[in-house]
Amino acid sequence: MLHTVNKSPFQNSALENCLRLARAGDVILLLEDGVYAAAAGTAKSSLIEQALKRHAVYAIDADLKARGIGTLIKGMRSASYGEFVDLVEQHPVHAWL
Amino acid sequence: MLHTVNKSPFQNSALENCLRLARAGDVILLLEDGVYAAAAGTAKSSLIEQALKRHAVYAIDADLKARGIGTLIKGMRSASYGEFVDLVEQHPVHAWL
Amino acid sequence: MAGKGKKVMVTVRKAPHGSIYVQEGIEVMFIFATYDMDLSVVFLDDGVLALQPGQDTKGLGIKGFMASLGALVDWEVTNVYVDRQSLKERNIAEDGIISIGKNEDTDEPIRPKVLDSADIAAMMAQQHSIVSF
Amino acid sequence: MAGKGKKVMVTVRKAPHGSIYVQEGIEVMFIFATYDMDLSVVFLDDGVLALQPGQDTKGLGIKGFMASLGALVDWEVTNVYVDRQSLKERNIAEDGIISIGKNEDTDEPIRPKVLDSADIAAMMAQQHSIVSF
Amino acid sequence: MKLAVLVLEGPYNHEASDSAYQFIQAALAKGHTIRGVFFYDDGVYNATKLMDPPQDDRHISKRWSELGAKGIDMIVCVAAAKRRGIVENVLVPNVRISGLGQLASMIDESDRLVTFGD
Amino acid sequence: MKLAVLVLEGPYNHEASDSAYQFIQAALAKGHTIRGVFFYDDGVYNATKLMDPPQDDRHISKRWSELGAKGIDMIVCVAAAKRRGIVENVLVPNVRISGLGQLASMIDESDRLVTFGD
Repeated sequence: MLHTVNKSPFQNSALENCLRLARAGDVILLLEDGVYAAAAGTAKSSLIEQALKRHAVYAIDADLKARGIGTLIKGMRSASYGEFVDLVEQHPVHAWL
Repeated sequence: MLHTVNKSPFQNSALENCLRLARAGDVILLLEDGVYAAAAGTAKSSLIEQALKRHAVYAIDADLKARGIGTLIKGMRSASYGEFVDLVEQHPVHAWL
Repeated sequence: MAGKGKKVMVTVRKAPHGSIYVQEGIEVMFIFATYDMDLSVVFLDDGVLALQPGQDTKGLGIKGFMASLGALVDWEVTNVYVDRQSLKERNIAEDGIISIGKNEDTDEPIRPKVLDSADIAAMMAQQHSIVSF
Repeated sequence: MAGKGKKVMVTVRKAPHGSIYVQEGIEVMFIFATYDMDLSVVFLDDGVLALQPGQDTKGLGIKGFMASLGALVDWEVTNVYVDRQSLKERNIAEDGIISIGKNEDTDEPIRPKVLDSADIAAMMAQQHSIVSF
Repeated sequence: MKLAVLVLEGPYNHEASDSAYQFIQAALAKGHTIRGVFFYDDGVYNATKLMDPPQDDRHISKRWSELGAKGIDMIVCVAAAKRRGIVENVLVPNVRISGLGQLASMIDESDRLVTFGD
Repeated sequence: MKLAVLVLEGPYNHEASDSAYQFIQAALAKGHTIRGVFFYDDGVYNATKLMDPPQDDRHISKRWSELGAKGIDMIVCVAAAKRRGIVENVLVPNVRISGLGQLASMIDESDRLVTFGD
């Protein structure tokens, strides 16, 4: 499965909710304000650091750039919208709105 | 000051953000989905239990009823919209949207 | 109809009344139930708050949707689940959640079935599509 | 004009780009600065993310508002503050936040002033009105 | 007391506009004055006369229009409205479009500002 | 693959409709088929031709209309639209109003559903 998360982890529990249900091997895609979870060294970085042990985690490149997020958590991958499409082709999607 | 919080404490950090800044003696008013913080015995009840040591805390009665919240945290008061108006008369307001 | 079409799930994760998502989610359930799909509904996270008993929205000047939720089974929305941990965190008793219909024979109330997160996750993984609110 | 009218504060607590609140908050600052009020602006919680350097929204197909933020001082929005703890939690260096204008004499960049939460709370308590985004 | 009310969210989708309405009714019942209601962000959608809710539901723009008929200044922000397609000829009666400066004036001429949003 | 796209938030206020648009452009560029785009909740506001954003900003309803002109089925939910004042004569070209059943059909006839909202 592909799980999309579009909320800031500092303000909203969507990412935590997602990670509680996601099964090992599921893929997580961060987009919109969700990409703030991809930044290294923040008070919420541990969420993704833990998630990376069980999941591939992507963040939309254009959303990272828009927010000036330079240093990603090690193991995070950035994805273009085209790669987002590829992920959707490979997995059914649940949006954690 | 009067601080209004209208977000569910399970989903959003608005109440925690508010309590971090609110000064002793400030009044907190919960409304809309914010009133879920007033329910006793939940995983988030401790937020208001702690807050009550420094603040008077109100929750809009109509919002509590709409959500079926019966048992309030001890010390919580419910308020009509009319009492909300009285609180506004007594204090300038910051809405923690 | 409990059709044999594609597996489609509706998830409800937002709290009721502060926003319209739960209500518009219910409208989706009602319509989808009339289509040939294998429909399931899951309440989790703040969505379980919609199942709290005794909700009365009159004081807000809005009709609310408790009547609709109570009629899900009548509308053939029968595979309805709720996440155990979400209920627990919100201090909602599993046997106290609202009923979504009645058993035609025994007149017993039918409630959403309480499941562990792992069961919900497994069910989610089997879906063709998931609509989330 | 840095008028001597009523004390009015604009607080920005939401993250930029995922929603329009920061942008429409900036529009409020620009207009309010032309009125006779004692205006202050506070970025806190996710609002501090608007001050992160290097934001470039081209890839989203939107103009963004970094140019506006960089011109706050030109528009006489001069009392601009940011919460220290919010920056820290988000790993944004205090001396790395974007500038909101330049000192006319020295050409030095002017940045929002970093304050402790207690100072912000004290300032908040003195306001006639607070508009929050 | 004299009150300014700011509404930042659209009708039906969020409770904000209902809360604002209930608050205003309570304030009027207590004899307070509403200096004005300002609609900003998605709040501008509150003013469209084209909304047509189910018969057993409240009609939100009509309620605002009725408050306007009582003499309360009901203002929709022009910039927020333009971008969202709220134009002069879709407004309910007793609501007008104007600039953010009106919000500044409303605040200046009120004892309190109360904000309802998301 | 054949895709159904669901948009739940209004234009400008949330990034959802921008993300949906970028996603669809990328899918088309890769040769996939968009079975349809369904606008629900505040998403119905995406379809109004009355929006008039600043000249240097994107025109969101025009973009959707252009996708409609390419033959993509663009549908606004009738119930959500009625309550929000989105009616036939404010729609941009190439977008139509219909019921939630169309969303069911779209899902049934697609390989994947992708949802953008708040």
